[in-house]
Amino acid sequence: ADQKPDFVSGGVLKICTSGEFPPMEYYENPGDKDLVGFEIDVMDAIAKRWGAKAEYVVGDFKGLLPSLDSKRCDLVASGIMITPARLEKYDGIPYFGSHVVLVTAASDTETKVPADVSGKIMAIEAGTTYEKTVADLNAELEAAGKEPIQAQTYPSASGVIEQILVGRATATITQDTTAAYRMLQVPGRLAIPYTYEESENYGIYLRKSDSDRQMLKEAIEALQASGEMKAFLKKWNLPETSTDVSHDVN
Amino acid sequence: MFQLDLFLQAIFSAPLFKGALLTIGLSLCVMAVSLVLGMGLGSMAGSPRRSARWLATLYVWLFRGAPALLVLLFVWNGLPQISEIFRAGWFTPFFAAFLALSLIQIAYLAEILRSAFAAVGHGQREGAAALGMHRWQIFLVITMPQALRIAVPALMNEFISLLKTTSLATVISLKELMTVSQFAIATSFRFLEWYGAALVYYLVIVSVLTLAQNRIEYVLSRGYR
Amino acid sequence: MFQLDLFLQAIFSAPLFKGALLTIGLSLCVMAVSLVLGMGLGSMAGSPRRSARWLATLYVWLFRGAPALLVLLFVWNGLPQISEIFRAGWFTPFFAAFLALSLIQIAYLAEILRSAFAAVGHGQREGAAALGMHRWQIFLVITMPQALRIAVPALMNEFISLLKTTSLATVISLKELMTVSQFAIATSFRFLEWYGAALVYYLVIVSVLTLAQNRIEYVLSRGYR
Amino acid sequence: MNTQTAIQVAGVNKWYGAFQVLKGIDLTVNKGERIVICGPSGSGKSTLIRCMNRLEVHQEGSIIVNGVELTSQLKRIDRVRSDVGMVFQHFNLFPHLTVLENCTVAQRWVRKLAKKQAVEIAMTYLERVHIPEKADKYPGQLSGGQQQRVAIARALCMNPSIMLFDEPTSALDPEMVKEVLDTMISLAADGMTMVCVTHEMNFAREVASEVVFMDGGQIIERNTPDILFSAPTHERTKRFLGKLLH
Amino acid sequence: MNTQTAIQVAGVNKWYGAFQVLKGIDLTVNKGERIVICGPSGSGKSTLIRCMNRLEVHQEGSIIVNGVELTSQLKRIDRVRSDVGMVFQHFNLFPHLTVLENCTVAQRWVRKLAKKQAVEIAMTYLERVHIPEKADKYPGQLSGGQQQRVAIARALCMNPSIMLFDEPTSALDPEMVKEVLDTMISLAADGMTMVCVTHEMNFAREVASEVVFMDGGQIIERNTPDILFSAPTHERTKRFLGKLLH
Ligand SMILES: Nc1ncnc2c1ncn2[C@@H]1O[C@H](COP(=O)(O)OP(=O)(O)OP(=O)(O)O)[C@@H](O)[C@H]1O
Ligand SMILES: Nc1ncnc2c1ncn2[C@@H]1O[C@H](COP(=O)(O)OP(=O)(O)OP(=O)(O)O)[C@@H](O)[C@H]1O
Ligand SMILES: [Mg+2]
Ligand SMILES: [Mg+2]
Repeated sequence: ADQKPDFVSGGVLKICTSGEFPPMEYYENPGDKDLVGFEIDVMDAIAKRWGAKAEYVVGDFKGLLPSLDSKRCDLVASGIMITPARLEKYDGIPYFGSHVVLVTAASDTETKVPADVSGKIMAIEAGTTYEKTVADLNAELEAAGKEPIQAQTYPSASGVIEQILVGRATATITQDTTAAYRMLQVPGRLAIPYTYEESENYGIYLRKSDSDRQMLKEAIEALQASGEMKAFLKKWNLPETSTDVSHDVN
Repeated sequence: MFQLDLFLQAIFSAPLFKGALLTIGLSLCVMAVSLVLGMGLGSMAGSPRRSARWLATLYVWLFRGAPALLVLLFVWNGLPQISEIFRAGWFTPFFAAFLALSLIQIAYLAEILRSAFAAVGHGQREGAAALGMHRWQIFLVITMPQALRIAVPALMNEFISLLKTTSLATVISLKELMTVSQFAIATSFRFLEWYGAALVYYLVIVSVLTLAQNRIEYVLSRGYR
Repeated sequence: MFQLDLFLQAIFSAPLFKGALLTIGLSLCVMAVSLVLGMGLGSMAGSPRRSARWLATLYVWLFRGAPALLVLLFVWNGLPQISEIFRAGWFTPFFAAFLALSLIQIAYLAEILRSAFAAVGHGQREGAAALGMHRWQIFLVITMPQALRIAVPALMNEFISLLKTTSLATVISLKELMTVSQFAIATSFRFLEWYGAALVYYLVIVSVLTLAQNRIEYVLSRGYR
Repeated sequence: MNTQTAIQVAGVNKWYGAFQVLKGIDLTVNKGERIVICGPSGSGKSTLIRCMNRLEVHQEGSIIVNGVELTSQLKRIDRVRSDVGMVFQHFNLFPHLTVLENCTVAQRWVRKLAKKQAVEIAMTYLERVHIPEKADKYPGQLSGGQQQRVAIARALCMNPSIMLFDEPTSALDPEMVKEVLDTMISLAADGMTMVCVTHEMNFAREVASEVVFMDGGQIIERNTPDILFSAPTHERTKRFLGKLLH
Repeated sequence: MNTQTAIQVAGVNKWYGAFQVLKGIDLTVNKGERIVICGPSGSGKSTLIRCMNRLEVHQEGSIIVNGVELTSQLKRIDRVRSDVGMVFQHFNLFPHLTVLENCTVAQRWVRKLAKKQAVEIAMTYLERVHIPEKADKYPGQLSGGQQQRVAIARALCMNPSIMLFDEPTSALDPEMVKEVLDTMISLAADGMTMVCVTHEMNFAREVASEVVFMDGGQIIERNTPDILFSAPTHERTKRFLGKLLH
């Protein structure tokens, strides 16, 4: 077997997660005991490599990283973004690149790029940066003398997708993970005609320790190499290039 | 901690003001329509015909029972799946919210009005009937003013509740008062200032309504002092 | 599209059931306390003392005006900053929600009861007073039963509204009926099944309440048929 | 049926639950007649008079008023009622309207009179019952006798051809009884048909063309006042009239 | 003040807004006296009698009942009221209680009697006014006269030492008037103090120790019935009594 970090003792690997980010990690039904999701599969596999069993500590998203300090858990995996600010206090390994995508109805053959939504309705989740994305696009459309997009905001991600299924909204902007998940749930009814350039990286955090970080990185790379990672991506309907990201920071 | 300038800025910001206008406009429309139809339903509930009573009871049961959120979602997401016409341009979020909230409000108002009508003694209706007045004349001139006197505070309760309930319409993308402040807080994290501003708006609206209520009660209770 | 087994599973799932229990429990506690205190406030509003009337009016204005969300947040996040005692273990989310919702409910019920008391004619109070009955005896035995007959439908309206309003307590981490179903939907995307299940719960609760209301109205209106 | 018949009550039975309040009532009132109904408390006088404009529904028998049979058809009933005035035992004034409004509301809505005209008619009758100065007061601000007078004025304002009075002088003092009596005599002279429940025997003697004595939901005896008062046939009537202290 | 004085009204003035309804009323009622108050409708009779147990508040003057002055102190007023019975002109029965409950509720709450005892007393009085069979009915199911009798029974159940009657026989037929009159005579014989507003002159003649004639908020004349009826001093009294048809 591989080398394993010190904290994997007693055959248990404790992982903090928020458990409410499908398809990365979530409960399939309320009251379920076990989490499921892409990231859960990945963490289970890593634990297995280290000859341990993954144990999930579910908590509020904002309190996840501090849980490392209090040693309530040893890893944080919760679709959490790798940012320089966080890396100052903790070690983190990016392993998943998420893109912003345009989602339309599968039957819609006209909408290819965001600008095609001009004059039509776009549903977006309230309080997200996508609102700004649409506002910028509208400025461009206006400059080009086209009709602006009519943005409707909804309080939840699921509410947004519902608008496309209802046939009211032409498109929405969301993360590819969310889109993948919803496409899994309503097969054949949604499509992703356009993927934005910029991406953000999700990763796994741990307490600062060069050796532990190294071992975690190796474990991830091993999964990638063995093809297990690809199998998980396929299982969760995620783009198969998602995990093709650099595992080093800066 | 509490920044007065931010608070004032919030109060006078265009989105909050627009949100307030939306809240007031929507509530007024819903209330106006519900009062008329609730009155109809309320007197149906006191009708001698069993089928009419039964229908009224069923309606009240269903729409007092169904949470506003679900009715809103049903109207906004469900109706377009039932018929083509609800996908047209006129079926705006405002109209959908108006429809959904009216359906509910009618049920609540009907209950209040039913009991207020019942509280007006038989003698009043008999007195008017003996003068040859028709049913709807009796209703309009004799029963209703006396019933309203009793019902106004409860009706105003429902109006004020409605003001608050419109905030649920955020699920169908309507940006009213409370939604606007919550969005503002999500980005700025200034709880106190934005919620404070929203509170000021609500209190001002409710003050106006309370004054109106006092006035109406005063006028309607002239014969009872 | 609609999957019956999922729907049944949702209905019989433990979290939804627990959520419903929470909703019912919280609403019952709030309603019980508010009825008693609302009655006090309602009769204060009809008191001959100007200061009492003024105080009652102020209370009603403030707590009908303030949105439930803000009162909840104030009680849960604000009170612990004001005094040490609200940081203790007994100050649970349930208790905070109970406190906040009661503060509001009292205002609404007081208004309803005030007008119901006023609707009972002077003659009744005079008749009882002339028999030597004390003020609170008159209130308890003569005025209240007659006022309740008029007020019950409006009171039940407020009770049912309260059931729905408890869902706001999600902001202070209480997982009641509607919150549970919304969480379930966020992950499972099964709108119809989960909202359907929640609707069934609400309708069952409201059915029970409606039956209770009918019964109470029947008993209280015995002398008026 | 004779066109001279104003009210024809035939074989009317009425029950409140199991309690039979009217038992086979037959009574014909011709146009211009003044019938006084008397009898002990609870004998069904109010019920009978209230059946005559269908404020109460009778279960058996027929009641025909001004040639129209009273059934559940609202149209017909409204037609009958607009020509039949009623003064209630409990007055049934509208507490939210002033005395003047009480007297004008039906004139305006039913007779469709102009406001000015309605007010003028109302004031005439209010003067006749001596309370023009209370026109702008509300019923709750009046004494019992004043309320009763408003009730009388309100009914007369509608200019009905038939008047039903249910103890119209019960709350009045002797002076006012005399006034109301005079008013009714002049109405009688104008040919108005009247049915009046009252225990003012002097009143019956002066105004009534016939007196009907009721007991236990039945009409025991019917005759001209002179004969009924001086020589009642039935034992029950004798006993009742014997209690008259006058 | 004499201990023999039951009610002493001295210099009482009362206004409704600008309208003065009582003008300098002075009236002393000794224990065991039966005072009849009569006068035209609207003269202030009901108002005066209602002031005597402070259902109305007088603005000037003093009213002393059973040695207790009526002020705004609730404790005192309750004490006075529990010993003063009242029959209202509009009955004021409790519509949500049965006839029996109407008669027992105050006995149970004020006199603190056991249920059985209260019911027994109530039934005694209901029998006396001839409606024991209506005990389980609600006031809304009674005829006007039956309601009035319940109101009388309800007041008597409290076993008061003073009774205030406001037109207690207005809705009654002659037979019942006689019954109620007999009841009151026997109460009078037991030494009960009574103040009674009525226009039953025979009643006044048989029961009253004194008759008070009111008009326009003033006491015009006060005397024994014999003298007042046969030889009234004032012009106004003469005119009023002259209208008596009897
Ligand atoms: N709603 C009702 N339910 C049951 N019984 C009733 C109802 N209304 C009246 N009654 C009964 O019917 C009988 C007749 O009542 P009605 O009012 O006609 O009497 P009345 O002759 O007018 O008496 P009074 O002279 O006292 O007014 C009474 O015994 C009364 O108790
Ligand atoms: N609440 C009130 N506001 C204004 N005026 C009132 C009010 N109550 C009574 N009045 C007036 O006071 C006067 C006296 O009323 P009261 O009831 O004492 O008369 P009453 O002598 O009992 O007459 P009745 O024989 O008709 O019952 C009446 O003119 C009446 O209009
Ligand atoms: Mg009667
Ligand atoms: Mg009076």
